[in-house]
Amino acid sequence: MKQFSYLPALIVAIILLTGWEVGARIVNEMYILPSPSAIVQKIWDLRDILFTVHLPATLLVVLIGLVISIVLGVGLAIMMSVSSFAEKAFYPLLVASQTIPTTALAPLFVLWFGYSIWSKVVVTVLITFFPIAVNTYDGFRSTKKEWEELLFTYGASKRDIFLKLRIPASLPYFFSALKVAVPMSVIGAAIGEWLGAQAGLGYFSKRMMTQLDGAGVFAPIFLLSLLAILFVVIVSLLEKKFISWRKDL
Amino acid sequence: MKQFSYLPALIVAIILLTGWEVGARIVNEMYILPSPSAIVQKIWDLRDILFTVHLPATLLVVLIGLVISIVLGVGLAIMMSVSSFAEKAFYPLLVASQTIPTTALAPLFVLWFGYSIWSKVVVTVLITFFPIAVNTYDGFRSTKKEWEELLFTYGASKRDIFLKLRIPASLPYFFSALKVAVPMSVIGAAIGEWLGAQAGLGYFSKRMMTQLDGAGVFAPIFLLSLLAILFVVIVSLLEKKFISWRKDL
Amino acid sequence: GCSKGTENAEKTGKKETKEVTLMLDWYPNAVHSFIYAAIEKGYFKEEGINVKVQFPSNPTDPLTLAAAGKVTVGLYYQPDVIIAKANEGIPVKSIGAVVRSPLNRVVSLKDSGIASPKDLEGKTVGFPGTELSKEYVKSMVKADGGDPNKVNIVDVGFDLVPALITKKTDAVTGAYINHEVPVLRDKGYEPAYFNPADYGVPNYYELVFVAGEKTIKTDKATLQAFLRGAQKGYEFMKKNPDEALNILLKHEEKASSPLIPAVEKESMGILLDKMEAKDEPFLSQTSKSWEEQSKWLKEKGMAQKEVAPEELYENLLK
Amino acid sequence: MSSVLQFHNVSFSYPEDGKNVLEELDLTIQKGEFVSLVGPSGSGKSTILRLVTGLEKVQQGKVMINGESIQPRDGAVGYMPQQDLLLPWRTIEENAALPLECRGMKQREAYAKVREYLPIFGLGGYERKRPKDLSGGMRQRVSFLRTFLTGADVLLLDEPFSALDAITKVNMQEWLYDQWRKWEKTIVFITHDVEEALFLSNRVLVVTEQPICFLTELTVPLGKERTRRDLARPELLELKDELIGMLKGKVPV
Amino acid sequence: MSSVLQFHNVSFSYPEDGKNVLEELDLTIQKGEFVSLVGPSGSGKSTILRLVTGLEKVQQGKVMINGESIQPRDGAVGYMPQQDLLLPWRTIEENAALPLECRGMKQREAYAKVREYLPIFGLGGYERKRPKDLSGGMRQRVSFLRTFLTGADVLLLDEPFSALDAITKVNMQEWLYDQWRKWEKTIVFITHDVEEALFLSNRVLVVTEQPICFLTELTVPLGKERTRRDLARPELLELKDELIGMLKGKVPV
Ligand SMILES: Nc1ncnc2c1ncn2[C@@H]1O[C@H](COP(=O)(O)OP(=O)(O)OP(=O)(O)O)[C@@H](O)[C@H]1O
Ligand SMILES: Nc1ncnc2c1ncn2[C@@H]1O[C@H](COP(=O)(O)OP(=O)(O)OP(=O)(O)O)[C@@H](O)[C@H]1O
Ligand SMILES: [Mg+2]
Ligand SMILES: [Mg+2]
Repeated sequence: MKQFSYLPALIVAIILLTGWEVGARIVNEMYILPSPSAIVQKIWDLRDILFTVHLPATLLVVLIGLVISIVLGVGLAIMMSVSSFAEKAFYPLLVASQTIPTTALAPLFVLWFGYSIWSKVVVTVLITFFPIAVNTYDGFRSTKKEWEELLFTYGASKRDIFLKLRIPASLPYFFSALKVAVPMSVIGAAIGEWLGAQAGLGYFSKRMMTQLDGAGVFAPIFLLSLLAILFVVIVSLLEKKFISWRKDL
Repeated sequence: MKQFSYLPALIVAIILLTGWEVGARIVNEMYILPSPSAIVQKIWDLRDILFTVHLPATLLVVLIGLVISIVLGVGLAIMMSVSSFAEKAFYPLLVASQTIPTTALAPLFVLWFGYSIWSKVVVTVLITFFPIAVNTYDGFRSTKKEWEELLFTYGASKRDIFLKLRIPASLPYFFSALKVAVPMSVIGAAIGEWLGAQAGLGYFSKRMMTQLDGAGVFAPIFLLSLLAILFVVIVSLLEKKFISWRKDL
Repeated sequence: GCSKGTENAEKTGKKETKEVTLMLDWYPNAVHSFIYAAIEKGYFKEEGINVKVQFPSNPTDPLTLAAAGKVTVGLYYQPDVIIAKANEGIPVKSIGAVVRSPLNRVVSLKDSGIASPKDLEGKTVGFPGTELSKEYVKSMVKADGGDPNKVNIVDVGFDLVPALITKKTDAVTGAYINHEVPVLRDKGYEPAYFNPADYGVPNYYELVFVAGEKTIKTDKATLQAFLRGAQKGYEFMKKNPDEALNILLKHEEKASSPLIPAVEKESMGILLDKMEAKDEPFLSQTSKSWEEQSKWLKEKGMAQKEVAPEELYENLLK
Repeated sequence: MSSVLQFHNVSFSYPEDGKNVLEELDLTIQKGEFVSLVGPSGSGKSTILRLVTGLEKVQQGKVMINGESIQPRDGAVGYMPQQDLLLPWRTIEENAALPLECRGMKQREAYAKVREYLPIFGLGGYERKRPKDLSGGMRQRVSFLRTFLTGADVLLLDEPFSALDAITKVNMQEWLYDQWRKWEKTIVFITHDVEEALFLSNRVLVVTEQPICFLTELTVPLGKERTRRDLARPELLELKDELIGMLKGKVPV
Repeated sequence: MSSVLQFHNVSFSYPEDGKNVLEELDLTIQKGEFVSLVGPSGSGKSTILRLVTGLEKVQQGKVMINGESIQPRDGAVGYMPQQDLLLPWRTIEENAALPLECRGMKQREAYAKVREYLPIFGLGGYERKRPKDLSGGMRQRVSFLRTFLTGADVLLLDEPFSALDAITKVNMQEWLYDQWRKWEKTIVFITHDVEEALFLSNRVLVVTEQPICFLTELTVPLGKERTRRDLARPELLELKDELIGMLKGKVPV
């Protein structure tokens, strides 16, 4: 990744925002197109309920979902990298499963799990499981055959090869996967909340929609984006720390 | 990508399907968990309306969405690879935009575009635009500096370098992007339809949901998956044809 | 999560309180005042239950989740209960009628010039996803001498008012005389509407409490307790409509979904008339009503078969 | 003999690090010469070639070809880089035709011209193959043909054989020597292989100082008719030792 | 001198293509010898080493070390592959400690042992650096130290210097020769570089047939005390020509 100066991006972002603000003031129908300033104002007005009720609810879904995805995804990746039968059995299914519009199944999860947190966690897991499993698995496979052979000649056990070779080699892949999965997990949580929830930013946004409160619709979406950005930043920092040996970092 | 034998995957798939069928018959509440056989039966029963009305409607959304995404995505990629200002201005925004839960904005698109095809096309484009733009751009950047320099010494113009170097070099990236974007476009179309439509597989699924017809919910989802698979196969064939020069194909 | 605060704060009962989840038909409004009053006044607690209120994300959730046992009680519409039972065999029963006549209206904006159902020909009508409201529109257009196939009907989910005022649809059905209509007025639009009952649709219970058959079998006592609590809430609401309304308004204020007091007040007036009738107290249901509906729906082809009233409702409070 | 390539008082530094790579360098190469450039890694050999191609611009002094200043991208010299840099999506003939296409020749014409030369370069019958189907030596030959087809009289070869195995390398060296004699081009050749330099060149230029202010020059006492055996002559062995000595002094261990 | 490594009547083919790479090969290497293995690309040199390491299994015959049959993965030999294959996420000391760790030594002990040897191998002060921060020659030395730390008496080196530039290569050759004399290991060394083979070895084994039924053997007429100058002796030049001749005959152009 090249190092960018962020100034031009900032300028364009400001131009876009200004355009939006002006456009919104011209259209002047807040429930169709709220202005950015109105959205910020709304976040401030609703800060209490947003930050103490809905943000924590979503955060919980995202965290539980991510943890489950990571456990299952990495687990499956390990299984596939250890057993060639598991690889042959699951990899094609995993890829094929990506064509299933899982979000369309979400209403069923509501039937199964009710409006509890689990219907949302399932959507989140279904969305984020795939990139984590596949990327981590590709990471395990990325170890050069020559490395493995070399370790074999040193008398290394399968466990040695796994611990000393596959795991470190797969870390960069794992982190890339995480950086993709994190925004997806936020989106998944929002969709899930949207389809059946009693709290959460996605739920709140939907509710504001029925009240014709345009700024209220956008305010939680804005927070969702911030949440995703925050998570990505955290992952990037962890990445920097753990794979500083990479040439390109 | 390794070459897999598909037998183990087939076996696991059959086991899963059988388990589902048996499970569904035990639960015996079709609106909660329809059995695969009931779903297939449903597709057959509804073949007329599914294949003549809803499938074409979704197909249209997917195709229009993909074409727009490709045009805009490749266009932006070209812009960024030609102008370093455009690159600095748009690339960070593009990446940041991925954290916006666009699907959560979908109800607003309905307000903006009505129940016409465009509200769904917008969702599809928003979902698929990013992978196409970023991957194609990475493809353009993937040309070795040495290649460019060599062509310079041959007296090549910027146009030559673009046509003879960047475009062919970016093709593999473009096709990978397409393979990611295609299932996403189907999912996007389904989400869009689900939020407001008069036809389409997503709409149909939702309607069946309100009628508590479990098999009817799954039938169009099954077709959506088939649609995605079909598209991926088409893209793979095109890929084989166009980038047969790759060592690993 | 709106009921969380109250429920936790008052967990002082000596005996084991039973958790009951109630899923409303929509977001809270005047029609739900008696429930919030019962919670606030501790009527449910007296019955040894603890009621948690949920709002549906999908119009059909109160029925399906009650059937699947994911909520104890749901608020739903009588004709839709019959259709779900007849066509899909969904295991639910009605356990009490809450609103005894239709609130549902076909609403348009006055300046669109729709005076009767016939005028809907060639127009777009939004419906909230429940199959029945769609069929009602068709049946009304037909009864008025129009061609139902010329009406373009689209699913707008819960966003009835937005669809109407952004002109995405010319009219909406599923809108309530006691909610959407006053809300439109409040926002400065002049609504025009007509009543299904005027176009051949027989009287029906707009809202009933539904519970899954399994719940009815295994948890009858809890349901009875719930109904008793609801009854007490209703009595309170009847006597102190303003206070009951205030409880609701305050509750919604806290959830940042403030209701418009004037609207809800108007609504309350309309509602109180419809929640009990002569000889038919609050929550009571008559076999006749279920039979008639079932027959009419079968006649109109909306239900695949007639269903016996015993399979449709049960009066748990004798 | 007339001078084809001249450096007059050339100084150059990469803007990124600032310190001079070349400093007031003078250098003349005659028409038809085969000159090798040897020196430690990072000493600036490639930089010299890049200045001639116009890929880098001199900051002081002049680089002249046939008495005229270098214009960037005028295709006056043929540059052959270290890796073969064949485009994987192009067939052999399409790859070889690249410089012709870049000069604006029609594709059809260009391919026809390429096909004339393919057999001469030992590539007959391979026109439709892709680079991945060729051996390292053959790819180097395609790369050389491509450089040749630039039509330039001066060919700059930057370690063209360093990636080849020893035996293929020997074969390619003999082949290149034959080509040079046949086409009478002027060749500047960078290598790390001392034997290669001695076997191929008229003159060997050695980088002994950094920044480069001058190049130590060794003339190879062999005529045009030479064989590998000649490298075993005492005077050449001595030259070789001298060369290795010069280079070893410069290499940090 | 006793024989350390023996091939008795060994035949081998890769299951994937079936045709024999080795056919009834007999080979004996004595303790303390430095033996080079040269031959055309693809002729089976690496295969011979892989059989000794146990990475491939003989299909007929026996490979013996110190009179015992090879057991896979018993770490009886130290194998140094062509690329340095250092793990990029490990520091120099962690890389060098790999064979010790794989034999079950505690990390702390292993690092301590590595640190003893780092200065001897000219790597003092680099223990905490990562491979990316080292030059090619230094990485080769880490790789050699790692091979050395397997503790094996027989070291198998597969083209260890082929990726180095000429000058670094010369330095590494001299360094390796010193190491061999110092530690008195038995070394089998694959190379494509004829001079390298002659400079380093007691014996050069040349692959002249495919499949390999026997290896043509050339003894290098030099003692332990040798310098690069010795390569210029007439008998060595003759040997070199003979060697190149043998190899060239085998290489398809
Ligand atoms: N693009 C560049 N930007 C900045 N510095 C450079 C660049 N290219 C080369 N250098 C520096 O200029 C000096 C000379 O580099 P050059 O590539 O000419 O050396 P060389 O003699 O060709 O080395 P080698 O034998 O390794 O190819 C080196 O110190 C190098 O680090
Ligand atoms: N894993 C393998 N599977 C199948 N065939 C192989 C494998 N490895 C090598 N071969 C084949 O065995 C033969 C000998 O290969 P080997 O690697 O031993 O040659 P080499 O002499 O080391 O060549 P080089 O000098 O290029 O390294 C070749 O024909 C090669 O194609
Ligand atoms: Mg160079
Ligand atoms: Mg080999």
